[in-house]
Amino acid sequence: MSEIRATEIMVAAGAHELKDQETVVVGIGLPQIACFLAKATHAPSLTPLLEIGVANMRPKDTPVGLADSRIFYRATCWSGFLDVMGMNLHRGLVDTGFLGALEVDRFGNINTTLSREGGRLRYFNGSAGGNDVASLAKRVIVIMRHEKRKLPVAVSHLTSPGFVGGRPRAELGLRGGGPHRIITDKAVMGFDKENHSATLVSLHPGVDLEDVLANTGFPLQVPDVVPLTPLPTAEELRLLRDEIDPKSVYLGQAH
Amino acid sequence: MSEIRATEIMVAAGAHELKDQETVVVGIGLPQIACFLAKATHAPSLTPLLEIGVANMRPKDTPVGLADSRIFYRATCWSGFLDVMGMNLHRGLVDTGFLGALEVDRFGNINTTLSREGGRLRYFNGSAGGNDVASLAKRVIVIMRHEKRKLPVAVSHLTSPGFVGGRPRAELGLRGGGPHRIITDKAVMGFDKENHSATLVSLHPGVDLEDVLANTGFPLQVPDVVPLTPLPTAEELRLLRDEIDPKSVYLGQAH
Amino acid sequence: MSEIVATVPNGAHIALGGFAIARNVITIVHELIRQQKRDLVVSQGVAGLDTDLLVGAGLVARLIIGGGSLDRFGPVHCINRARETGSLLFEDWTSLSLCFRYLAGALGLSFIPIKSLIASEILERLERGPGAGDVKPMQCPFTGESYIALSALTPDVSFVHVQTADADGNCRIDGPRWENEEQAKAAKRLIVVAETIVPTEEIQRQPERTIIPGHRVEAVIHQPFGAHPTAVFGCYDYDAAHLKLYVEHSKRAERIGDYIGTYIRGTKDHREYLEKSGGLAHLAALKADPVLGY
Amino acid sequence: MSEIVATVPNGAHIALGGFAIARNVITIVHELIRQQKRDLVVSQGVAGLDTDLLVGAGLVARLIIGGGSLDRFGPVHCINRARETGSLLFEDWTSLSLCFRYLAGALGLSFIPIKSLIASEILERLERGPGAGDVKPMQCPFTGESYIALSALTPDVSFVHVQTADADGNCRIDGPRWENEEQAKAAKRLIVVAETIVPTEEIQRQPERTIIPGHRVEAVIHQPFGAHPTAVFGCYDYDAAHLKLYVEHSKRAERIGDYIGTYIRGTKDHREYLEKSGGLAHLAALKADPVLGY
Repeated sequence: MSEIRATEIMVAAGAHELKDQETVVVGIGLPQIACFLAKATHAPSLTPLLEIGVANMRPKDTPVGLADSRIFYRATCWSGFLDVMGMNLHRGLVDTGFLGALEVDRFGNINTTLSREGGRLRYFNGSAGGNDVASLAKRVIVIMRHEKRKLPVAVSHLTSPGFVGGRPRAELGLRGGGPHRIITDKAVMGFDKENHSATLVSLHPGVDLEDVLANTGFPLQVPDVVPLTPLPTAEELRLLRDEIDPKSVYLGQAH
Repeated sequence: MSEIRATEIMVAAGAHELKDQETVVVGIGLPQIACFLAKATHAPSLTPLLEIGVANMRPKDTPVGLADSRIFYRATCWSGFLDVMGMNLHRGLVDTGFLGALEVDRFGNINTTLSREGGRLRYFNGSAGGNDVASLAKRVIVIMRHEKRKLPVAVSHLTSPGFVGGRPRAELGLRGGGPHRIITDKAVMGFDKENHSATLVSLHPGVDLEDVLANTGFPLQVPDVVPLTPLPTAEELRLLRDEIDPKSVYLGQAH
Repeated sequence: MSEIVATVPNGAHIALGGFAIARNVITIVHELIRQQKRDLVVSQGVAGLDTDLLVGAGLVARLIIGGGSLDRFGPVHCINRARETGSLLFEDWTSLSLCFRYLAGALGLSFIPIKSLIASEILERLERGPGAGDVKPMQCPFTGESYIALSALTPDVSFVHVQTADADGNCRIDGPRWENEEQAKAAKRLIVVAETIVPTEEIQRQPERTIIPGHRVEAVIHQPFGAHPTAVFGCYDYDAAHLKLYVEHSKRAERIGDYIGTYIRGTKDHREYLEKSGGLAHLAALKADPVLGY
Repeated sequence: MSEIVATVPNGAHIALGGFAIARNVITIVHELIRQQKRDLVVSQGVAGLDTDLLVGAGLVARLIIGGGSLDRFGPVHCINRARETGSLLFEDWTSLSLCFRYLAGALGLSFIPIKSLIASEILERLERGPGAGDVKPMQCPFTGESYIALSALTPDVSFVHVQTADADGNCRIDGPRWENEEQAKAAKRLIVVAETIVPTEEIQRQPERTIIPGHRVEAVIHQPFGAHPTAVFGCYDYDAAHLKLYVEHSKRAERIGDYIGTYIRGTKDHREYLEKSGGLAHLAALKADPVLGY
């Protein structure tokens, strides 16, 4: 078996966060891959939902995006935003929202709208369902590449709220529980129960704490003991490589 | 051809009120028969809707009620309350609401909830969609038997609003245009543009004005010239008797 | 089945998916009566035999309905009698206002505005009855237009009878669906009774027909003729003889007990009930024509 | 077709039924460009090639969208560039908030409450931009819970691309439907483009699949491959080569005109456009596998 890639560690870490029986709204890419891995292993009764109106899809071919017919193959329900985002998410039934991001800050606020590079403003895709998921899911997991500029003290644009200003969610008027994990190619981060600031949960094997700190734009809380992120098992790797993303469309990328 | 029955005159008068292209929410019984007659003659593109979530049904067999599968045969859409009553009626797209009633008063208020006979209170079916239709349709037609106790000065229970207290609809806060016609086995009544009180529109052939006044519980306005209600044409009678209600399930009844 | 019904506590708010004489959850209603539940709150758009029976059997403390009818077989005598004698708390709504209240519940909104009810005695009675806390005049924050705000309705358990489901609870409903979808999705728990259980592969062939996705469903009960004597479009017609017999009993307070004794308390499950109601030969005659659906 | 598009006045609010690279109303968008409409207001849940083209062609004065993407083919360059240069009024919403605004419009409610947007910069920007009159904090009249009230969105014309319709406009949509139903039913006028026209008898065989009933539809345009180069589930896949070509052009302001000149202004109708885009042989290769649907 070839060397374990960072994306495989990320995806396995994401899968391990998901429990059986959960309802999960997933974005395209690594979130979706993590969700299928969980479903193929410890969470067979997990229900993945796509915002466009899909429940429990079992794609056979790798899709290029959320609007690609490949992603909703063998679903058990096709509906629309109103059912998935209204009657599940807004109803408070979504256990986990699983998102990507351009930037995430220390309070788990997410930017998917714009970047400011060298003073130049560039716009990206915006929220789509991201703000809704971040506002309403019981907990939110973000999966992204670990770079200093992508993990700033404060996001350039607060598209989707975390613990805004370090405040508790209820005080913000938000129903969902807010950010739970940021999973990167270097580490898994969580949020402090008291001050709601990002805190290190585990380091991926082979990654130094210094490396993480040097590549994190915000002050990261570090507990006394930092465990290692469990590596994907041989069976998980087999599933990922042979069944879930055999062409490495998502696993082959730097995310 | 046998003698024309009062129900046939009522149904034809109801059909004549409907225009082509209209969207009509119909109740079971004579309203539905009138609607099918209009559609088979001058209003082929009329769309009948049933509150339960049916558009454009073409029943073959006579149904016993709104929940009878016979009534939604050959429909072009099956949905639910939310589409028909929400996205059509509440949206303001229903041209005519066509209802039955236990009682209607001079301002077109409708009672379908209870009767007080000899001091004894008896409850009936309640509103179902009746209040919604009366509140929201652009105009409302009621079809019922002409009896003094069924046409009182004020209804025993105001289930569905007409021009409550003789007030204009907008002032009441109601979106729909309110009552337009009461069609009985003796006459067609309308509502005065100024005082919103019931006014005679036409007498059925062979019915005296005195008969109508004696059998109307509220003071009915009578114009100087009262025309006769047009009789159903031979073709209308043929359609009613041979195609729309061949077993006289509805036309055979006193309504 | 009886275990599932056993999980419904006395005093629970249950919502029923039937409409008049169509798709009533008769299996469930019978079992609730056999188990002698008490003080139920029942909500439904237009009540039929289902709720009339529950009221007739004395299980209901409070009714939240938009109307009630057995179509041309008669009125809902037990419900009307209970109103007349004041033996239960009664809230009289309308089809759309209840649908909107379920919709709000399904969407996780605590309220929804409506332009029905206004200037009616229905509203007046709600305002001075047990529904007083569920209606309130309000204005649109943008246009100033007046509305009646309705509170969300979120039943403890919704029961719905459908034609087709898979073992995971993915449900198809054929024919009109009245407020089934909103009512089912508004509930805290959802129990489905299905005429036919199909493999999930069949559901996957036409996922756009899944009205209720399986993850919303706590349990699926497979019960052919489970809505008898009411009709299930595409499966069987209403049983006119049985409905007449029911109305004969329901129209007198002293006779409804006989019906309940014979057909419900006197049978141990739905199979025995069907046997007593005429058995296979009788049921076969009710089977729907595949083209007509009735 | 061109006559129907001619009835859309300059300055109209149009809503498009596409999502990223699926079921875009390309036929309509091309014709709007050929007719050089001006000052359009465009609303859409998640914009794709359709709206990107309209912006690239300079037809749009104001955008009301929840997001935008060409999936992995790239971002919506023309839209993003227009935001960067400030050449149009831009309202950034979310999928659910726009869906709720359409839902309110479809239900004839002037407003609807939501628990998204709260504490975000999306809300802040809306409050100080052209959407300022469409969001307002409010409280539930029953629970006191804080919501953001959204105003109803009622487009002048909605356009939706569907797989199947009959001549009366009864529409089926296969696959997920995003906000199609609410958007279509919120509109004052509704125009449908269908891949296939079936007899009404076929609609009557499965009326539960009718998502939009015919009486809501002003016109049905029959146009096979009418969404090309985007995908129509069950009919054809997206045209990856064409999408790449589009993104090559759209990513530079100076090149998008070439694409529009060649494929839109340089063709007189959708048939000529399809011919220029590779013709029959090319299209045949995109046809969906009947089992997979792509």
